Order: sequence, then structure tokens, then C-alpha cells
Amino acid sequence: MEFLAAGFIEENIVPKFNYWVYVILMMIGLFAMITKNNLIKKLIGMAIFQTAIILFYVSIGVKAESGIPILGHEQHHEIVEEGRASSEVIKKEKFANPLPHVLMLTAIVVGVSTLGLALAISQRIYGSFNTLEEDEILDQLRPGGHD
Amino acid sequence: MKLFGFIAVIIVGALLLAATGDFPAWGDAGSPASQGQVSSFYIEQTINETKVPNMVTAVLADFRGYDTMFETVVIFIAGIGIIAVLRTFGDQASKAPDGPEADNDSGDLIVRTTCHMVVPLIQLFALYVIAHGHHSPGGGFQGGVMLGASYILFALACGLPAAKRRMGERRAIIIAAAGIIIYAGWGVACLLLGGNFLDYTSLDPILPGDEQMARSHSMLVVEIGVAFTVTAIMFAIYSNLSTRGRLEKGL
Amino acid sequence: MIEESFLPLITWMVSLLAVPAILLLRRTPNAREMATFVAAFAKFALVAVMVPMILDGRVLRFSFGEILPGIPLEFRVDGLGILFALVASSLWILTTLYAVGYMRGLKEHDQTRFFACFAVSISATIGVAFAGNLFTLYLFYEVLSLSTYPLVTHHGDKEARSGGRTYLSHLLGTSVAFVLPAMIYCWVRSGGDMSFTDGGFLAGKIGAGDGMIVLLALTLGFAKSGLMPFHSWLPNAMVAPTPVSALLHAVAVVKVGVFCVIRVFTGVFGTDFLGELDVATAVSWIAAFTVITSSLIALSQDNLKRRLAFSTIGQLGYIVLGVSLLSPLGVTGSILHIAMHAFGKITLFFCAGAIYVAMHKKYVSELVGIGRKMPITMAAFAIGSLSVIGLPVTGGLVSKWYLVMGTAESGQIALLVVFLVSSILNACYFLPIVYRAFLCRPEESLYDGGRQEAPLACLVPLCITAALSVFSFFNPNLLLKLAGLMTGVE
Amino acid sequence: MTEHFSALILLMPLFGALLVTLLGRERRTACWLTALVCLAASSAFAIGNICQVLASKSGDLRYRMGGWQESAGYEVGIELRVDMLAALVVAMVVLVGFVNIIFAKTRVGSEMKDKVAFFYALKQLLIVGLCGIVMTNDAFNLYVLIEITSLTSYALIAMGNRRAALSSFNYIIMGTIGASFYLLGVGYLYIKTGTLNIDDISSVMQSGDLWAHPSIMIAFVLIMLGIWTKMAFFPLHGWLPNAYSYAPGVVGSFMAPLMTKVMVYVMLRVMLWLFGGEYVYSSGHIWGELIIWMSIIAIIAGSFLALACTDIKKMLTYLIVAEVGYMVGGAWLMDGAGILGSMYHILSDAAMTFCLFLAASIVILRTGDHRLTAFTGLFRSMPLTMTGFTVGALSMIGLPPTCGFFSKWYLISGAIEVGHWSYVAALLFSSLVNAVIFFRIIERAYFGRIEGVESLPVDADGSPPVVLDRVPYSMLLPLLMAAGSVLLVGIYNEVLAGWLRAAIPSL
Repeated sequence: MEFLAAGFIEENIVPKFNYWVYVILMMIGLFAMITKNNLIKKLIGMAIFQTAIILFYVSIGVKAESGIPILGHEQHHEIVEEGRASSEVIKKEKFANPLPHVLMLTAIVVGVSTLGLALAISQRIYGSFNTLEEDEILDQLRPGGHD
Repeated sequence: MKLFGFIAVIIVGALLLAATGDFPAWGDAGSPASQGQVSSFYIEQTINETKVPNMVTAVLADFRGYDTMFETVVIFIAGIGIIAVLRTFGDQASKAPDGPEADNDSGDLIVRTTCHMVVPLIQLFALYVIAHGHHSPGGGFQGGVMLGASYILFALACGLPAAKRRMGERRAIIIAAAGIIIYAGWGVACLLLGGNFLDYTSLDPILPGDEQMARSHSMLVVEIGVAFTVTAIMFAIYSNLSTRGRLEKGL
Repeated sequence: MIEESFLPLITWMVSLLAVPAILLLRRTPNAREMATFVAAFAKFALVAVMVPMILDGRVLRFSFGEILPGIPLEFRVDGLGILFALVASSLWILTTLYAVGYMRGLKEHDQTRFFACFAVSISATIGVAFAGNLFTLYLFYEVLSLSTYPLVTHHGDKEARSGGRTYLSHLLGTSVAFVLPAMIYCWVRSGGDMSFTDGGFLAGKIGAGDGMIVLLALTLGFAKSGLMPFHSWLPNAMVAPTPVSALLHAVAVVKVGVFCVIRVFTGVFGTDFLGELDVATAVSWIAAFTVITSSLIALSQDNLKRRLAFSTIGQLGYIVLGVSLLSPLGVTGSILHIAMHAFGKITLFFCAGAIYVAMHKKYVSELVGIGRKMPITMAAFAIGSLSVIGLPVTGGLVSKWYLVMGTAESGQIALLVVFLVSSILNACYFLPIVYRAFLCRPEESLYDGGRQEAPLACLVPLCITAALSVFSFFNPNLLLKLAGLMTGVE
Repeated sequence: MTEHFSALILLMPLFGALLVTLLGRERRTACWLTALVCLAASSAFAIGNICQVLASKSGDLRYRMGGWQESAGYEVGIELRVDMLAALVVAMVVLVGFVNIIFAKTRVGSEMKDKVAFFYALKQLLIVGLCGIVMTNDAFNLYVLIEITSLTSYALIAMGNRRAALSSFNYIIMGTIGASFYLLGVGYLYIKTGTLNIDDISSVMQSGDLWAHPSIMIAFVLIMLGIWTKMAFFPLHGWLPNAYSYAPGVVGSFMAPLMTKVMVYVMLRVMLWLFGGEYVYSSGHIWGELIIWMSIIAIIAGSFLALACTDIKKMLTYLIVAEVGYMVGGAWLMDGAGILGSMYHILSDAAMTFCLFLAASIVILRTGDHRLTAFTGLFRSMPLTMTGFTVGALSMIGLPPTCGFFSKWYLISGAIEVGHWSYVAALLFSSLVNAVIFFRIIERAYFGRIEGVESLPVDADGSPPVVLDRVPYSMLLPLLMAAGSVLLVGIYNEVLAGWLRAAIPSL
């Protein structure tokens, strides 16, 4: 049993720990979004959720033993002198995949914007209900029906 | 509710983890995403096509420039959305003290003095980040956030009214809109010169250098546009959130 | 021989064109009624023009172009269609005349709306009569349901509302729940073609089990035919003003229902194919049940209009029964009965309305001795009753004769008994009214004094329809020929 | 110039939104005019786009943003792809937007007060987002655009009263979960295929024979869950009724017809083009059946919830939930006719929902009452409005020649062809419930205060005179246009269906 578990960990968790980390983070965030009563706590959950996804994407772009996807000065000069880069000069194993970074830049921006808007709306809710607890807000709304 | 949420979360988590079985391991250089044609193209050809060493910037501002334009629009929406939701126009707002004396009634002298010294440095560095995005990590978003942060810092130290005189609400909105107008307008310029939308090579006739350089220059232009929008909206979000939309004296 | 022609279109349009005229002339009632009359006469004339063409064996066709893949919106005028159109358009003239008298006599409100909806519904009726495929038929069937709703609920009081609710819920509910899926199923099965043909467009394309379900869905779904268990809208719709009841029961709505059923039997399946499938007996028994039950209920009704309504349900049962026998004679009988029953029943309704206008009486029990007060009306009532029962010298005998012949031909002895019993029941619920109206002892009579008939506008139409009933007994040739075009019976 | 139409459709409202913000909040009429002109231009381009798609041989137009040519068979940039379905849906979006701008003119001042300019800006950006969603051929770009539409709609809804703010907050939570699921699904596909272009992902999965991998299936499930949340498919519908019914009138009448419909379009796009009908339908016999049953439940539940409502707008929103069930069910019938029905229903449902929401807004405006009782006696006082409402209602019930009838026709014929009778029964059931719902209202409107008829001035023949609606033309005209479109979409269904059928990829 122990042996099996160790084998499982070795095969599925250690080499793929990035996915485990993101899934656990995501579960925390989602749980907060669904179950928390306080609106701000929901938003914190949302932030965690989105961060988890960003983590996931960025981890896709990682290559072992590669650097940032920016050409170094020497390489750049070399290419400028040659006029055109060739695959000898640029070894693609040496550079991390740039696409996930770009995508996540977008996702971060979207996340920030959503969060900002959500905070603004929760401020408005606080302004008119004087509370941020969902059940208390619903209590206030119950007798009136419409307003 | 808690139990239901817990079960739902566990199911989703299990679903997501179940898929990792056939995912590449951490850092696997041979994974389809890393090995794929698109990624290889970006790494190998960026320098040839755009003369920009920073592949992230090139992908962001050129290959996927259309995406980035909408990204800027998202920020813009967040900004005017927050104003639309939160801002209360009317008498209370205008009655707030707005004279020069408001400048002095907030904040400590040391804090204000330090702030006056630091803000220009931050702004200078922000401009560097924007301009140097082609060669090092950086670009319009990063630089714009720094610029916005410098205004926020100023508002924190010297009070919102003081900051408002330098970046009023109206001005912030105009700058934000101008940023996207620069970005999308640049794309339309390409369109008018006969290329597709955002096809920077068609701007070659009016820009120095060859077609690839035209791409490189154009990236700088759109990054500047992004920076405009981000700067203004960062500050607008701060000022609205911190005063519940009344834009009086802030925190 | 099919030929393209604009005549069906124009005939259909005439009464529709009258609608804006009626609405525009709402401030001058005389001009408004004039517009209605002009349209009515024009329509009748156009139908009359088409009759000889159809008798020549021609079929007129007009198509608006495809509205669904493979299905045009299409008019196709054949013997059955023109016969129905003839009955409807001729009776529209009379009903209009009667309606003018009735509405003005009672100083009803919203007469403009009334006449406008009247015109729309007659247009929809002609649309049904001329429909060239199942979709067109369905379309105008629905238009008719909606356009008669304001007529049924004309009084606008609580009773009218609930009557209208029953009316619409039954007619729309059944058509959406049964006809629509059955129609789409037909469309899928027939490969996108839904044009009525003499042999039926579904012939040979459907099995016995499916065929049974589709047939039942279509027959019951066209609930205007009043088959049980979807009959209860009819007595409830009696809250309508009497001209509407007359229109509903004699001309437009219920006849559209049975017309649709006949189309389903002849045009969708084809009687031969149904004979092969051997599924029509179910419909026969539903119809037979309807005939007997409704006649029994009619016996117990004191409200004259409700009694007439249940009588109508029974007579419609005859028509469905006749066509479900699948024998040429039976189908001929059914087609003839559309016309004969129309003349008879409209007379009865006109009489009921006239009695209401003149005496404000609604109940059978109040009619004792009224024959002396309103002799002409009650004489017409007697003729109408004879026609509906199927006694000489009225047209009802002719159609009933064919129906009975058809039953005999198909060898259904049990159904013959149904005809016999129901005829006796018919006599039981009509003849006592006539008898007591004229022949009661003077001291029983509820009326005294001299004659007091309804206004002329009410009286003239009912005399004409009574005369038509008698005339059609002596000279049913035209109707027979038109029916014969469909069934081959000379 | 003509080849840029698809880009220009987007750019017009984008620049319109920027101009409106620059104009500032004082110049209301100028803002309105700007929005009107930009959307009119956009509509013109959208119609031109339809013509171009019709004229093109392949039936789908490609537009490469930034002019990036593909490299070794892969798109490196972002590509727009406009086939007939996309062209029609885009045209629907901008036309509804255009008409709604006209409608908003008189209303927006009182509902938005000082924020008129922001309303016009956000609304045009919402249109940009919707058009972008429909036309893009890039899975990630789709996510960004979905977020654009979501953010604008959060803000627009929250501009209403305090209940609207709360509904908007719930919408944010649900919407973010939905969009994040979609993003995760795209990430899973990216890991396996290394590309983001929808056609390329599809061809990599085809050539690499990735179908059997569990991660592809899970990616599919995630994307579907995300999209269903966004379109309010039944158990995930919780956010929709409150959000749309408490939103300001001019906002609700615009978002209700478009948002869910565009998401249904996305679902079709994902099913038929990203994963391909072969994968979705063949491996999915179990889940296909399951989803049709879910849509049946959605239809029935939506209908019942609508029946129980006394608030007119809420009732309409529950009907949207039912209509979403129609479309999801139709798309999963695994049959060309069902898919066609689903596609056609996108257009027809938009037309009729738009019509009904406009009518409801006018009624609420005039009577100040948002319950069904508001309709009492309205046929006399507002005949034109009620005519528009009745047309929409008949379409919801499904009577010819309105478009609702024909979409039911296609959906039912699809279900009959594959023998899914329970779905047919659900459609008919919902028709009947809709009939009850709407005739209840129409009856009320038709009879209403019949006791009070005498008190009104009376004509020569005893009928009260026709009173005009006393509604500004800028509101009446859009309603009549919407009602007209209900009829037009219905009458020309054969043409539309023919165009759409050409867009369906072979299964």
C-alpha cells in the first residue's frame, strides 16, 4: 500500500506538481466563491481562482533549462550583423515559450478589471444595505419584494 | 450550502486532475505547447519579422495585437464601468473643499516631501519601462501601472484634491480614451494605407526603416497608447474606490 | 387539369381588403356596413364565377412561393373547396344582413371591431377552403381561431371571458399539441411535400401504427370539428352574440373543423390508403360516440342556444362519421352535409337570435305559444329543425340519405343503428319546441296580443336560409356534382 | 475597402464609444447621435458582410489581423472568420443595438441621470464584444471578448437600483466562474495542441488522433460548463432572471435578446468547429442523451417558473431560460435539422425577445407598474404597443407566420428525424404554457376595465374612440420594427434556413 502510494506520488505528483498546486489553489478559490457569505470573501476567492489559472498557464510555458524569451545583447548584435537569424543562432530549447506569458498578461488585466468592478459594485451594495453579508442583505430584501 | 459547495469543488478538482495524466511533465521541452509550430515560430522568427528581441512584446503588440487592443479596452471598460456604477455626481461632490489649501491639510510634511522627490523618479523609470519594452521585460502595461501608481502615491501623500488638480476626472477619461484611440487609430491607419487592420508593414512608407522596422516602431506607438489608458484608469479606479465615488478628500 | 389563376387569391383578399375600409369608416355606420356588403357580394360573385370552371374539371391554383423548404403557401381550388367556399360566401351575405339588424337592434358596443373581425374570419375561412397543402390549411385554421376570439368574447363580461378562455385554450391547445407535431411528422415522412392530392400525399409512406397516431392526432387536433372529448368549447362559445353563433356554427368555425378532417382523410392519407391501413374505425367510433352523447345532452338543455350547440356537435359527428367510413357514398354524404347542415342550422340560430331580439327570451321553456307571436320565425324554425333531423322536404334528407347509404355500403350495421337512434333523438329535442310553439293550448301560452316579429333585417335572412334548405331538397344537383368531383359518385 | 467589412463592423462602435466618452456627460444629444451614426454604419457594414459571404465561393471569409500569414499551416496571428451563421448573428447584434439606441433616446435620461455618456459608451463596447465573439477564430481571443461583454454588462446592470447592484454582483461571481472554466478548457487544449486558432486546434486533434485522450474530453466538458453558465442553461441559470429584470429598462431590453443567444452561438461554434460534430456526437451518445434531457428539464422548468411570475420582466427572463433549453436541445439532437433549428432559433428568439422586452418596457414606463396587472385594459389606451406585444407573444407561442413557429418547426422536425419524442413533447408543452401565460395577459389587456368603458367618450356607434399610445415615436418605432422583424424572419425563414444550412459543416 505504502509502496503503491509512493509510486503514485513519484509518477503523478512530483513531475506534475504544477498542476496539483494550481488545482488545489483553484479549489480553494472556487469553494470561497460558492460558499462564503461575505461578499468581499467571495471576491478574495475569485482572485485566488484567477491566480490559480494564471499559474497553470505560465507553468505550461516552462521549459527545463531555458531562459526568458528575450534575445540577449550578443545574440542580437550577431543577428543584426548577419541580417537574418537562423535556427543555429536561436536555439528554441533555450527560450521559454512566450505565448503563455502574453496570454496571462491579458488574463491578469482581465482579472484586475473584474476585481475592480466587483469592488465598486460591492461598495455600492454596502452603501445601500449597510452590510456585506449576503444573508443580511437577503433578509432586508425579503419583506419588500420590489423596490 | 457548504456541503454542496464542497462536493462541487471536489468534483471539479477531481475532473481537472484526472486530465493531468496525459499532460506533459513540468518543464518538458517536448510538450506540444513548447514544441509546437506556433511557439517555434515566435521564438525563431520574431527577430526576423519584427527586429524586436523581446518575443513577449512582439507577440503581445504585434502577432496578437488584436487581442491586446481588447485588453486595453477591458481596462477602459473597468474604468468607466466603475465610474458609471460608483460615481455620484451632484452637489455634495462640488461642495468638497477644492482650493489650494486642501493641498496642505493632509499628510505629514516628511511624507509629502519624500513623495515629491520619489514621484518623478517613479515616473521616469516608468517611461523607461515603456520605451524599453522591446529589449527587456516591460511595455505599456507595466509602465502604465507604474505611472498610475505614481499618481496614487501622490494622492496618498498629498491628498486626493491635490492629485485631482494634476489628473482630474475629466482629464483621466480623456487620456484613457486617447490611449485606445492611439492604438486602434494606428490600426486604422494601416487599414487606410492598404493593409489589414493592425498590419504595421503597410505603414512602411511613412515610417523610417524597412518593413520590419515599421513593425518595431509601431509596437512602440501602441505600447504608448496602452500606457496612456492604463495610467489614467489606474488612477480613476483608485480615486473612485477610495472615496466611494464622491471624489472628495480620500483616504 | 391544374391551371394557375389569380381568382383564388382575389377571392381570399376581398374580405381582407374590407377590413381597412371598415376601420376607416367607423364613424359612419351606414358606409361601414356598405363596405361589408360590397365585399360580401364581391366574394360571392367571385366564387360563383369559379364554380363553372371547377365543374369543367379544372383545378385552380395560386402559389405565393415557398415559405418552408418544399412547402409553398398555396391555394388550390377543387370541388370540395369550392363547395365549402360557396356555402360560406353565400351565408356570409345573409349573416351580415342579419348581424346589422341584430347589432343595431340591441345597440351593441364596438360594432366596428365586430365587423372587422367578422371580415377577417371569413377571409380565413376561404383560406382554409382553398388551402392547397396542410401547412396553408393550418395557417388559416389558426388565423380563424384568433380572429374569432374577439367575436366570441364580444360582450366582455365575466361569462364571455371564461367562454373565450375555453374557446381559445381548446382550439389553440389542440392544434399546437396535436396538429403541429403530426404535421411536421407528415412533412418528415413524405420527404418535404405536403400538397393535397387526390390519393393523399402520405399514401404508402407510413405504417399502420404511425398512421393511426397521425390520423388521430390530426382528427382530434382540428378540434373545431367538435369531436369529443374536445367539444366543450362549442357550448361555452354560446356567450357570443347570435350572429357570431350563427357564423361559428353554420359557416365558419365548425365547418372549417370538419372540412379539415375531410381534407385529412382525402388529401393527406387518401381514403384508399386508409382502407389499406385499416385505422379509420377508431375515428368512426369516436364520432359515433360523439353523435349519441351530444344528442342526449342536447335533450337536457333548456337554453335554446346551448341545445343548438350540442345538436351541432352531433351533426358534426355525422360528417366525421361519414368520411371515416371511407366509402365514396359516405364521403359524398359528409360533403353534402356540410352544406345542408349549414343551411338548416343557420336558420335555427337566426331564429334563436330573432326571438332574443324581439322577445328577449333565451330558454326553451319560455317558448310555449310563441308561434302565434312570431309565426314566420317559428315556421322557419320548423323547416330548420326538419332539415337537421333529416326529414323531407328539406336538404337534410339528401345528405343523410347518402350517409346512410355509405354506411350500408361499408357494411357497418352498428353504425346504421347509431344513425337511426340519433335521428330519433334529434327529433326528440327539436320537434317538441315546434309543437309547443304552435299547438299548445291557448291557456298554456305565455304570450298574448298580436304578431310581433323581429326587425326585417333579421327576418329576411332567416326566411332565405329556410328557403335554401327546402330548395336544396328539390335541386341538390349542383352540390352533388361538386361533391362528386371529389368522390366520383354521380 | 470591402474586404475590411468584418473589421469595420467592430471598429465603428469601438470608436463610437471612445468619442462618446470624449464628448462628456453634458452633451447628451451629441452622444446619442454619435452612437446612432456609428451603429448605423456598423449595421450597413454588417449587411454588406452578409452580401459578401453570399458572393464568396467558399462561404466563409477570413480576415487576418495584422496581416500575419500562416506559418507551416498554423496561424500565428489572430484571424476573423465569417461564415453565413456568423454574418447573420453579427447583423442581428448590430441591428438590435441600433434599434435599441433609438429606443433609449427618451428613456436614458431618466434612467441614467448624469451617466448617459457612460451608458452609451458601455453599450457600444458591449456590441463590440458581442460582434468580436461571433467573428473571431481564436479560442483565447474569444475569452477576452467574452470578458469584455461580461464586464460591460456587469457595469450596465449595476447602474440600476440596489437590487440591480446585488444581481450584478451575483452575475460577476457566476460569470467569472463560467469564463474561467472556459479559459481552463482552452488551456487544456493548448497543452495538447500547441495552438489557439480554432481551425488549427481542430486539425491538430484530427491529425494527432487526440480524441481518445481524457484531457480532450475534460477540456470539452470545461468549455461546455463555462458556456452554459454564461448562457444560463437550466441549473446554472440562477443569475439571469434577477440580472435582466432589475437592470435599467434600456439595458435589459438590449441584453436579454443578445447575450444568451450569442453564447448559444459560441456553443455551436465550439461543438461543430472546434471539436467537430464527429467527436461531439460520436463519443457522446451517453452525454448527448443526458444533455437533451437536461434541456427538456430546462424548458419545462423555465416555463413553470415563468408561469408563476407576476412581474412582467421576470416572467420574460424565465422564458429566456426555457428558450435556451430549446437551443441547447436542438444543437444536441445530433442531426442537421436540429442544428439548423437551433441556429435559426438564435435569430428568431432574438427578434421576439427584443420585441417583448421593448413592449414590456414601454408598458412599464407608461403605467409605472411592473406587474402583469399593468396590462389591464391596454388594448384601448395603447393599441400599437399591444399590437407589437401580441406579435411577440404569438411568436413565443409559436403560431404562423411568426418566426417562433418556424423555429419550432425546424427543431421539431429535427427531433422527429432522430426520434426524440420527449424533446418534441417538451417543446409543445412549453408552447402551451406560453399560450397560457400570454393569453392571460392579452385577455387582461383586451377586456381590462370593461366596467369603466362608459366613462370614456363614446363614438357614434357606441364604441370608445381609439386613443393613441401617448408614447414617444422614438420608442414606438423600435417596437414596431422589432415586431416587423419577428414577422420578416418568419416569412423569409426559407431563405435564412437555406443560408444557414450551407454553413453547417458535414457531420
